[in-house]
Amino acid sequence: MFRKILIANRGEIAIRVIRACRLMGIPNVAVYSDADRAALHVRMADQAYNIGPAAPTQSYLVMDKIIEVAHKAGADAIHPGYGFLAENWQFARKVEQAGLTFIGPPSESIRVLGDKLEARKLAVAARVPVVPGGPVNASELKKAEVLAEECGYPVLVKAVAGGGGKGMRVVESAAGLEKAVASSGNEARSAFGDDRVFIEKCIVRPRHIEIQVACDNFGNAVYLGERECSIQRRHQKLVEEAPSVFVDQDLRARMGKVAVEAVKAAGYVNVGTVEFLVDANKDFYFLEVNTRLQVEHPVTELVTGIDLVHEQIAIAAGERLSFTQDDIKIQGHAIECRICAEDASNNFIPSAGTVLSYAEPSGPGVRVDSGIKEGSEVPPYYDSLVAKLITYGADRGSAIKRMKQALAEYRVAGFVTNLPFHNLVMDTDAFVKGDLSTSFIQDNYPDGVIHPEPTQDMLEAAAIAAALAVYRESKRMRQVGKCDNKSTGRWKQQGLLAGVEKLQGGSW
Amino acid sequence: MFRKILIANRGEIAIRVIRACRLMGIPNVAVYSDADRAALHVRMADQAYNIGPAAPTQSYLVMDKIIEVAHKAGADAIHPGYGFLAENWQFARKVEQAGLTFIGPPSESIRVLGDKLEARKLAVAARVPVVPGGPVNASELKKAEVLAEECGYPVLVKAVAGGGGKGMRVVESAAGLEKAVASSGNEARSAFGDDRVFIEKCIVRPRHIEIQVACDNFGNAVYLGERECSIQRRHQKLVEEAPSVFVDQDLRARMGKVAVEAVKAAGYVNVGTVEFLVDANKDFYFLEVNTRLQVEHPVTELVTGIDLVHEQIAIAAGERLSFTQDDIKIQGHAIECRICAEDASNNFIPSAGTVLSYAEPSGPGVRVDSGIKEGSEVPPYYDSLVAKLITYGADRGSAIKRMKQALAEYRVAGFVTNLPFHNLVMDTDAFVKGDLSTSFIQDNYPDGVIHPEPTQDMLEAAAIAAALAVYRESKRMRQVGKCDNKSTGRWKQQGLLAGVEKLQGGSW
Amino acid sequence: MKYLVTIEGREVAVEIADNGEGYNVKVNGRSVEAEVVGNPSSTKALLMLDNRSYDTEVFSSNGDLMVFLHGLEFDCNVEDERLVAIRKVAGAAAGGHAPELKAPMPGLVVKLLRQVGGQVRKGDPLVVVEAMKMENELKSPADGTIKEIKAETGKPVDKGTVLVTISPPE
Amino acid sequence: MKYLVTIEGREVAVEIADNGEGYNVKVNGRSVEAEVVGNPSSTKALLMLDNRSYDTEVFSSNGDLMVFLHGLEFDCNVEDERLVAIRKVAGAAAGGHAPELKAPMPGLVVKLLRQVGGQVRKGDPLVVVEAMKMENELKSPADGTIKEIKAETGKPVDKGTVLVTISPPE
Repeated sequence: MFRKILIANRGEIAIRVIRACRLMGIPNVAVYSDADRAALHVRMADQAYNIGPAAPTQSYLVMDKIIEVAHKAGADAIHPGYGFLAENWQFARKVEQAGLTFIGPPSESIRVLGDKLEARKLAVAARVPVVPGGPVNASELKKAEVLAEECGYPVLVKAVAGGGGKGMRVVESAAGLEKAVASSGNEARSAFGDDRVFIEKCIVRPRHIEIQVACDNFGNAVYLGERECSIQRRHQKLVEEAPSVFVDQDLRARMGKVAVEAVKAAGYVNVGTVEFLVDANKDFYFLEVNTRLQVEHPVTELVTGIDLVHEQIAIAAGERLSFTQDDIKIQGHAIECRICAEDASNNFIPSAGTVLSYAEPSGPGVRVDSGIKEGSEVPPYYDSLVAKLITYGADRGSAIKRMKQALAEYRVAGFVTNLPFHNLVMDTDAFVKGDLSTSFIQDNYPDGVIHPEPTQDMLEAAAIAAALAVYRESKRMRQVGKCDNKSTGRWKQQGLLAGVEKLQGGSW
Repeated sequence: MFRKILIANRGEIAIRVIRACRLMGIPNVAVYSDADRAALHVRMADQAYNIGPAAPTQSYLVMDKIIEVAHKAGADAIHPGYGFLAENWQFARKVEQAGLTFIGPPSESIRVLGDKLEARKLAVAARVPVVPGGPVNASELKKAEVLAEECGYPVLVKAVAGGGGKGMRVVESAAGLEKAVASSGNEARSAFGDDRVFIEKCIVRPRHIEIQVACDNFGNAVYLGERECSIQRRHQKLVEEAPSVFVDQDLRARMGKVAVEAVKAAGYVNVGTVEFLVDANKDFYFLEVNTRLQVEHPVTELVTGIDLVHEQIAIAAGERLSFTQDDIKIQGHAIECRICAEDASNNFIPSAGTVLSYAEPSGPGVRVDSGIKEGSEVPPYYDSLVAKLITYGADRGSAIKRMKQALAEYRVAGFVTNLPFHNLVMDTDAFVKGDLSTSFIQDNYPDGVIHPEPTQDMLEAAAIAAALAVYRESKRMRQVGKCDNKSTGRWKQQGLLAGVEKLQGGSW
Repeated sequence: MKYLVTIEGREVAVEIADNGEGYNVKVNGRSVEAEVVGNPSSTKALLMLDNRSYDTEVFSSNGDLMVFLHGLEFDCNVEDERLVAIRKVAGAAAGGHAPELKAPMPGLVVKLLRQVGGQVRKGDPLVVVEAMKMENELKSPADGTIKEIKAETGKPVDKGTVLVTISPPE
Repeated sequence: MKYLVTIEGREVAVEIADNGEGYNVKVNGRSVEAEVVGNPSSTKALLMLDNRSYDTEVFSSNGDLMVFLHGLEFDCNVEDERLVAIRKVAGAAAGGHAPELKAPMPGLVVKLLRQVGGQVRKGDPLVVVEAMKMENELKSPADGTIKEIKAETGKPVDKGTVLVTISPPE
């Protein structure tokens, strides 16, 4: 097993890996940017090294610096988390070349699967169903038209390079194709220096369903059921669950087998996720392979009882999978809400700030993977995800009810969160019925996300709380002398200072 | 379903029931004594009523007052939690007579099973194995001698009335019997007004293993596996787990069937627990039936996926069990540590105080059922249990490792806790091997519980933290003017005031 | 003491009298039995209203109060009767100040979409701020006329900086 | 500045110098690179010692400091070099004061088990206090001679009340 693991990440996922290290008795090393000096992952790690200024390009993305720290701290393995360098094959290769273990797949698997065209070729060769389509140069309009015709409208036009839905366009009919190809090509050229675009059949109102796989170095490969991640904004997931209401045992087995074939074809080792689009007829199409731990891995952990981060580390250390396909039983239902610093009612605009007050829900069926606590900073430089709230129940209904209860117990003050959005989703008929698609948000909140009006009862209680605070404070002030340290109007003081001052000055 | 449920309890169990009510959409009402005015269960409840002074006999034990509040608040059911009135058949009867539902078994079942002699008779009639023995009057020494001889020494002498091990004595040979019977009889007379004593065979180094059962009003009765609760002090459990390493599938089925027979014989409805002593030969002996929810119910919830409080409420509302015996599968392993305000290294002396700082562990496989948060009071009037930490893993080894990790993350300042004791247990060979018995603490810590010495590294870090605190504070004081509200030496101030002042004066 | 609380665009009249043990509270004229548990110097207080339990936390922010209650956040403006009277004489809007668009996060102002004097409706985009690698359209908090634009293109802004103020419609 | 920290019965010498960015710390003469993250007025501070992370919380309690670290609690007495010198001249015991038995919880003193002048060993029961419906034997915190018994039978005591003081053995 490893001597020491360096965690090349921040926030909740760094803490998730720290906990896995603790479980396995492996010392761990955190890294942090200047903005994260007091961050929770630094507090929880055994050791921590500063790796530069706040901007990711000067800290969390600086490969050589991270490898240098690994050497300095005596780490022999690096866990990349998700995001940042997690799917960067060059980083994985550098780690390998430095004589360290990259806790993830071989760099070559990352490279192949990270290239959309290569990954697609590989999938086709492994008889994995793919969305009809292909690449063209942005200038070859004729070729594009033929291709689009073959796929059948509506089609999707997107950059070959890059990812995450950048410059993606839906074209409803032949009339719109030229403009879409030109603009996608332009954007792709300026963003990636490669103006090739990919044209593919647009699957209408698809579900986003992904299969978790795990492969060891001995040729064992197992699928661990699916996750449904259809609720997205800006192509980023917000709510995930396992299992999917849409997937029966037969479909699960078929998708699972295909997923295993797909990763095997790429020489894949470690845990990974094969993403599919599934249409209303339960036909499924290969989307891509995420060659890392997913944000939403906890829902799979809860329904399978398997600790995926533990498994990642064990596989990377050369151990065999601790389970076979037959051992995998899906039990109960788990839902994850990504708690983000963003205002869902205002087009999901990100927020930032100091955590003035923080209380996590707890109790039966509730798991919180958080990157913050009271007093933490949410810096404006990184992803808006601050925590994940996961609930588990014997069935989907209980998991939803537990989520509602847990959301009501969750208190975050200091910046805007999407807690009210999740509350709204849990109350939305389509969600409760399991009627999901990647256009869930547009379909169900066509006028934008509008949080429900608070009840009159709540409004009055809040008004009374505010008035009482003022009343009690003014009374207190009248009783306080001019220069009395012990009972100086702290609340008033706070009223005059900014909210942040509160924590800096008085969080004892 | 019920219109509204009143919870006749406090602390973590009141909160556990509040959460179950939330899950089921049932409004809830808390009650509180003067000492619990600001308690967490009051904060979390929909409504709350004061029921009197701090002393339990003037608040949580006053049956009529509680029933009156139930009427006033419009509750139609009462959940008693555990302790206080939970196993008081007269309270259950009063609740029934008041036209309300007692969320628990019928008062008659409580009465029968609460009477040791009647319960034993019932068990014998139902062919449940019992420990050989019987009752005698304290004055009938001859009869006592014959009985003890029949049982075989060592024997146990205890009061027929009462419970919880009061006045219990082990007699190694005939020579010690007279004295033991006399003192037990005396104590029993002064405590319960009944000097009958019970003499029974003393099972040497037994394990305490109990079976969770659930019965509905339609004759369905199911056992939900066992819990091992051998680690006890003063006959109170400290660490519990499910399943027991000692129980195989065959023994589980045999004990389960016997447990179901035992409660059926008492006309039992609702969830309950049948306690057994199990000797080294895996022979088991009926101990008693706990006619209520157990403190340690979460371990069963984690390995079966069944929400026992939900089940309690549903059964009381006249619903059928939501599962059959065949549905019950034991998956994984769960351990519970009772977090108590007590000093294990000083003979488990209870502590009390204000929670100055509080941080719960979280993350995968960790559940916390807590009755406190930062700022809470732990009053000296009630049970020392303040929270329960429960971990879950695929196997016992992972559950233990998670527990160690979670214990390290748990921070409670303001009073002494038994967190270090639990840490010690998790590191004790006998525990790791599963070599448990009710004399675990005496056997493994014969010189009392001695917490391991901190490492030199930790001592030095703590010393540096203390010196730096003094250094920085003195520097700050030098910079501060004589009458400057904004930067008055708060830390110093706090140094002069008592610890409690800190929270009263400045917990913003 | 009588207070006028402006909360979520609505006005709630709250009257408070200390009765020694607790408070006699009238909300919009209706009597409520109120008890507050918690030190006056703490932001956290447990409010018992007719035996209903409300676990509240109140922060002060730029003269207004933020009330946290059951996971929801309410911005409140509290005026005592004296202030209300003065304001009414002056004919000013409730809440004591004109609606403002504030930066919800630190960022860079990249575009101003409207000009002073323009009519806007609640939800109209006014300013684009780049933050967290995204361009974010900030929207008008109220109907009215743009009174002042404090934001400048190309300038960084802190969280809470007032970017635009709006005069309510006559 | 040089400090002598008495912790868990051991003495640790800590020398601190502010270097502007962090602190140069020597512990028992050995140099340590130290960084403290957190406001001086807060009880909570993240301590980085040679890149090792220690999340600490320091409370003051009756003149001593309580340090919480990785779930453990340490009682510390901190003296600066001036105080140490004065004490050494006076020949007093380390830690600044005689060992004391304090009430760990509020309760009622029901029995005094020893008398002034008696020799005691660490762990010997000295006083019985009834609390939480149990009789609790409180034990001597140190070896020595009983100097003073402040507890009185039948009297209630608060948490932290000094019940007995011990003179260390010569």
